[in-house]
Amino acid sequence: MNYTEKQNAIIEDFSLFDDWMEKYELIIDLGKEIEMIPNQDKRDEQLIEGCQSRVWLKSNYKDGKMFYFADSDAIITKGIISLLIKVMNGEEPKTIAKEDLFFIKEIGLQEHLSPTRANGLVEMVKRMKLDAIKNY
Amino acid sequence: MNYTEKQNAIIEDFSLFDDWMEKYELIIDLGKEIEMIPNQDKRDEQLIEGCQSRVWLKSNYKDGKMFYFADSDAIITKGIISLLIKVMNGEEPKTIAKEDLFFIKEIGLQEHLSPTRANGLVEMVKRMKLDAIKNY
Amino acid sequence: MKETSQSRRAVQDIRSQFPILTQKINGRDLIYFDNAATSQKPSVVIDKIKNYYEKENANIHRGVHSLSQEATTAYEQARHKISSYLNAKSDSEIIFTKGTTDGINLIASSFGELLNPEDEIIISAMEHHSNIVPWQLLESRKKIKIKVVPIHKTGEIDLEAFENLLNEKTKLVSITHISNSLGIINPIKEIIRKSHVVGAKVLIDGAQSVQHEKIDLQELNCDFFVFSGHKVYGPTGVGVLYGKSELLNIMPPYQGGGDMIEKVSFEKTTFNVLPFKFEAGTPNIVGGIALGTAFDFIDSLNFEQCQVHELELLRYAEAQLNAIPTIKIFGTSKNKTSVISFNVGDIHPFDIGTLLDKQGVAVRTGHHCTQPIMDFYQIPGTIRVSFGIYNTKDEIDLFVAALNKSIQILS
Amino acid sequence: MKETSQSRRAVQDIRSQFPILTQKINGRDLIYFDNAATSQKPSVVIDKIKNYYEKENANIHRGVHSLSQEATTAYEQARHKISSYLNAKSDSEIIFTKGTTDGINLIASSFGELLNPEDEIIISAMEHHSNIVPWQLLESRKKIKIKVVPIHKTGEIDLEAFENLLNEKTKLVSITHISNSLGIINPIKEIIRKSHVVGAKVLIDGAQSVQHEKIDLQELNCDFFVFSGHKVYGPTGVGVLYGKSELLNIMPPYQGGGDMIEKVSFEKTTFNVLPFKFEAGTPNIVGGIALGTAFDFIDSLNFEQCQVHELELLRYAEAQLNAIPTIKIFGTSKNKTSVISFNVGDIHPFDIGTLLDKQGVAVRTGHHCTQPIMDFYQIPGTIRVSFGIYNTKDEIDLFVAALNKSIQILS
Ligand SMILES: Cc1ncc(COP(=O)(O)O)c(C=O)c1O
Ligand SMILES: Cc1ncc(COP(=O)(O)O)c(C=O)c1O
Repeated sequence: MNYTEKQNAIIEDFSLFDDWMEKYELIIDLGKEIEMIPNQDKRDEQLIEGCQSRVWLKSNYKDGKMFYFADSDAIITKGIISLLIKVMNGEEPKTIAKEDLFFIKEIGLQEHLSPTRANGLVEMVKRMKLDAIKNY
Repeated sequence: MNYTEKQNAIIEDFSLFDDWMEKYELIIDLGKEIEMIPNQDKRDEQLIEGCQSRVWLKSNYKDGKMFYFADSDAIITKGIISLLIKVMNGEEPKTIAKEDLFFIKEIGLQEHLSPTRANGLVEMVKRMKLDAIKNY
Repeated sequence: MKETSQSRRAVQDIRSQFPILTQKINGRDLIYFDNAATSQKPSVVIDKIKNYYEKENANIHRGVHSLSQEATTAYEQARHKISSYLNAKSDSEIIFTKGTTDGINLIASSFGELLNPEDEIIISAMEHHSNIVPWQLLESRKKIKIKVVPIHKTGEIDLEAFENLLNEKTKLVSITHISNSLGIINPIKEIIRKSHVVGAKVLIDGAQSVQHEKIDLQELNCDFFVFSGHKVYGPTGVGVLYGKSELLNIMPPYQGGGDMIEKVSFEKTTFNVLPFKFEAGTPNIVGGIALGTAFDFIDSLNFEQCQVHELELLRYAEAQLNAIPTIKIFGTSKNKTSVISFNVGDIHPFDIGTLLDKQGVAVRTGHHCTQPIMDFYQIPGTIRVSFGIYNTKDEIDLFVAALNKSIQILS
Repeated sequence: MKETSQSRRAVQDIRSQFPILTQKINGRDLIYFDNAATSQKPSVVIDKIKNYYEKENANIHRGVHSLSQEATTAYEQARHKISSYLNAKSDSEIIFTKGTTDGINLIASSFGELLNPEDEIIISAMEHHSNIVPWQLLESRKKIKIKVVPIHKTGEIDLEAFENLLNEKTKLVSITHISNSLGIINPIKEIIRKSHVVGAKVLIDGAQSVQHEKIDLQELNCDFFVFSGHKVYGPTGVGVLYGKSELLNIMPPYQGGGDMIEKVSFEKTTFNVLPFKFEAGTPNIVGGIALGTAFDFIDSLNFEQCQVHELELLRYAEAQLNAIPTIKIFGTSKNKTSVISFNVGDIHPFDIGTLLDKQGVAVRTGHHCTQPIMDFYQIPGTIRVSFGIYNTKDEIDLFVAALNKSIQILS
C-alpha cells in the first residue's frame, strides 16, 4: 500500500464505529499493542515535552526509507502515535516531507494535532517531517 | 428667603424652559453677569484644576455668615458657580455644611457635579462646604 | 445528604440563568466541572455587555458628551458596587486590572520598587504560577529573597514552618486564599495577623475565593487582595486589585499613559490620585461595568445557601470517588471548597480527561499551573473537578458513571 | 465633492451594521464624532461576544475538554487573522495586550531592560501621554535620555530636527503613525528607514492608524507596532503588540504567571516560546476572539472606498469650518486623516462641547492626552471632531448648524 492507501485503510477501520468511545477503545488498543521505545533506551534529546503528556521520538534512515520509534506516557497519545508510525514507517523521506497527512483529520482526531494543544503530538509530527527532510 | 426657598426659586426659574438650549442660555447669561474674582487677585492656592476647565475659589467668613468669590475660564462653569453662590452667600456655616444642595439635580445639571467630571466643580463645592465647616 | 426539593428548585432557577448549560458536547449534555478555570456567565452579565455596546459605548473619564458621561458613571458605579460588596474602606482602593496575574505583577513591580536587597518575601508551596513567577522575576531584578512555606501531605500549609520563616526581614507574605489545584482553604486570618506582628504586608490571592467565600476586606485586614473577573461570573480581561490606600499612595505607578496622570510635560509629569494612578490607558470599560453586574448577580443570590449547596456537592462527590478503590485524592484536609484533584491508579490524567470529554464532562487535567505541588506529590498531574453554584448531584452521578466507563476502557 | 448615490448607499449599509447609531441623545439623533477616542461596534462583533459567552465559554490553552479546545482554537485563529491582515511574518509576532498603553509599557519595561544609561530614545512633541510617560518612568529607573522631536506650526514633525537628534546612542525611536489630536499622518516609512541607518529600533504607535490606513508590517519594516482593539471596531480591554521575533526573543518577559512559562520550580523557571512568553495569565479571551471578528468586518469592507469617504468627510468639514471666521484649526498640514481640532475665538472648548452635546453631537474637548501639543500652541485645549466610516455629510451639516447656534449663544 502506498501512503494514501495506508491512510485510507485507517479511515475505513475507524468508519466502522460511530460512537466516540468505541473509536477511542480502538486507539487505546493500538496504544497498548506496541512497546515503542524501551524505557531504558529513552534519551533526553528524544523527549518532546507537552503540557499534558510527553512524547519520545527516534528516527532511523535505512536503505532510502524512514523508520520511527516513539512513545508517550499517555496511552491515547500512544495510540495516535502508533497510527502515525503505521502510515509513515518504510516510506521514502520525500513522501513523508511532501505528501499530505490527511487521515488524522478524517477520523476526527485533528484536535490532538491542533497547534494549540500541548500534548507534544504536533511537535512530534513536525520533527518526524523534519527528520525526513534531513535525508531528502 | 432661606436656603431651601432660594433653591426652589432657581428651580422655578429653570422650569420655564423645556428646551435644553434655553436653559443653557440662562446659565450663560448668569455666567456673563458677574465678574467673580478679578484676574489680578487670583491666587494659585485658590485654583482648582479640572481636566477641562479651571475654577478659582475664595471664601470669606463675616458676621457669622459665609461669602464666596469664584471664577472659571469656561462660561458655563461660571454660570453654575453663580447659581451656587446665589444660594450659599450670606448663609450660616451650619446651613451650608448640613443642608441639602438639591437644586443642581432638580434643574438637570447633576452631570456637572458627578464625581467623575473633571471640570473642577465637584471639588469646588466640596471646598465651599469644608470652608464653611472650618467656621462652624 | 438528600437534596430537598426546595434547594433543587433554587439550583434549577440558577441554572436557567446560564445559557451555556443547555449546550451539547459530543452529542451529550454538557457537564461543566471546570469552574476553577473559569466560571460560566449568567444572562444578566451577557446582556449588559451587549446592551452597552449597542446603546452606551463611549470612552470614559475625559468626555463632555452624554455617552461618555454615562459610560463613566456606569464604570465608576461598578467600582463602587465591588468596593461595597467587599467592604473596602473607599472606592479608590479598588483598582481595575486585567486579572489576578496582572494584579500580582503590578504589586511585584510597584511595591517591589520599595524593597531592598536581602528583604524577604514569603509564598507557599501551593501557589499558582502567577503567584510564583512575578516574585522570581523581582528576585532577579532586586536581589530580594523568596522563602517558601512547605505544605503537609494533606495539602495544608505548614503553619509552624511559616512562623519560623517570618522575621523582621519579611516585607511581604503573598499567599492564596484557596488552592486552585487542591481546593484547600488557607487560614489567612491567622497568617495575616502573624505577618503584621513582624511588620510584613500581606497579599491575598483571592482568584479562587470570592466566588465561594464572603469577603470582608476591612475585617480580613489584608494589605492587598487580587482576583479575576472571569472566575466570578464576570467577563474575561478584567480583574480587581484592592490595596490599602496608605500603601497604594506611597507606591510608584506601574504603567504610564493616559488617565493616570495629572499633568504631563517633557520637564515634569505628575500623577493622578487613586485609583487612577494605577489605571493607565483606556481600561476594559465594558469589562469593568459587566463585572459590576456580576456582583449584582452574586448579591441577588442566597449566598449562604449556595455555599451549603457547593459543600454538599463536594462531600457527595468525595464519597462517590472514594468508593472507587484505585482513586487517590490529593488534598485531604476537611477545610476545602468545591475542588477535587485525583488520580486513578497509574492511568495518565490526560487519558481520563479525554474520555470524560467524549462523554460530555468537562474536567481539567494537568498541573493546573501549580507545578511545585505536582513535584511535591511526585505526579505528572491530576484530574481536577471543580463545582459551581449551578452544578447538581445528578451531574455528579453522570460524571462518576462516565469516569467508571473510562477507567474500564483504560485498564 | 458631491456624494454619488452609490457611495451614499454603501455608507447607509455600513451604518445599518452599527446598532448604536440609532440612539437618541438629549432627544436628538446621535451624531458620533468622537471616533478617535473609541469607535462604535458593528453587530457582528457584539453578536460574537454574546454567542461566545452563551455557547463556547471556557478557559484556553490548558484544557483537554472540547469547550476549552474550541475556545483555544478560536483565540488562536483570531491571532492568525490579525497577523495575516497586518502581514506579520508569523503569528507568534502578534501578542495580545490590554491596549496601546499596555503595549508601549511592555516595550518600555522589557526592551528597556536591554538599555544602558546614556542610551537615547527619541519621541515626538505630538505623542499621546501613553507614548511619553512610560519613557519618563524608564528614564527615572534606567537613566536613559529622552529626546523630543519638535513639530512645525502646521503640526508636522520637524524632520530636519529629527535627523539631527539621531545618532549612534539612539536605541529606539517611538513615534505615532497618526496624531490623535491633530490628525497629522507622520512620514513613518522615512523615519523607520533613517532610524535603521543608525541602528535604532522603531516603535510605531498605531492607535489611530489601523482604522484609517492599510498596514503592511513587513513592508513598513518597523520593529514594534501597537494598537488598541476598541478603536478598530473591536471590544475594550484588548490590543495588539507586534514585534519582530528576533527582538521579542531576546527581550526578558514582562509579566510572570500562567501560560508564559515552560516549567516552574522554586529552583529554576523557564519561559514559554513566543507569543506566550509575553502573555501571562488568563488573557482577555473573548476580547481577542472578538477583535478577530472586528478584522473580519474590516476585511469585508471596501477599504479604499472607506478611505475616500473619510477623506471627503474631512475636506467637506474643513471647508465648512473654515467658512466660520472666528474658527482656528490646529494641524493645517494636507497630510491628515479624519480628525479636526479647532477653537472658536476665545470661547472655551468646554462650553462649545457642552452645547454641542445638548444638540446630540458628541465631540471631544480638552487636551486629548497630548498636553505638550496644547502647551506648544499655548491653548488650554481644543474641540476635536473625528470621523469614522459610518459618518455622513448630512451629519456634518447638522454639526455645523449646531456649532453656529452654540457660537451665537456663547458670543
Ligand atoms: C495616538 C494614541 N496613542 C495611544 C493611545 C492610548 O490608547 P489606549 O488608551 O487604548 O491604551 C491613544 C488613544 O487614546 C492614541 O490616540
Ligand atoms: C489561585 C489562583 N491564582 C491565580 C490565578 C491566575 O488568574 P488569571 O489567570 O485569571 O490571571 C488563578 C487562576 O488561574 C488561580 O486559581
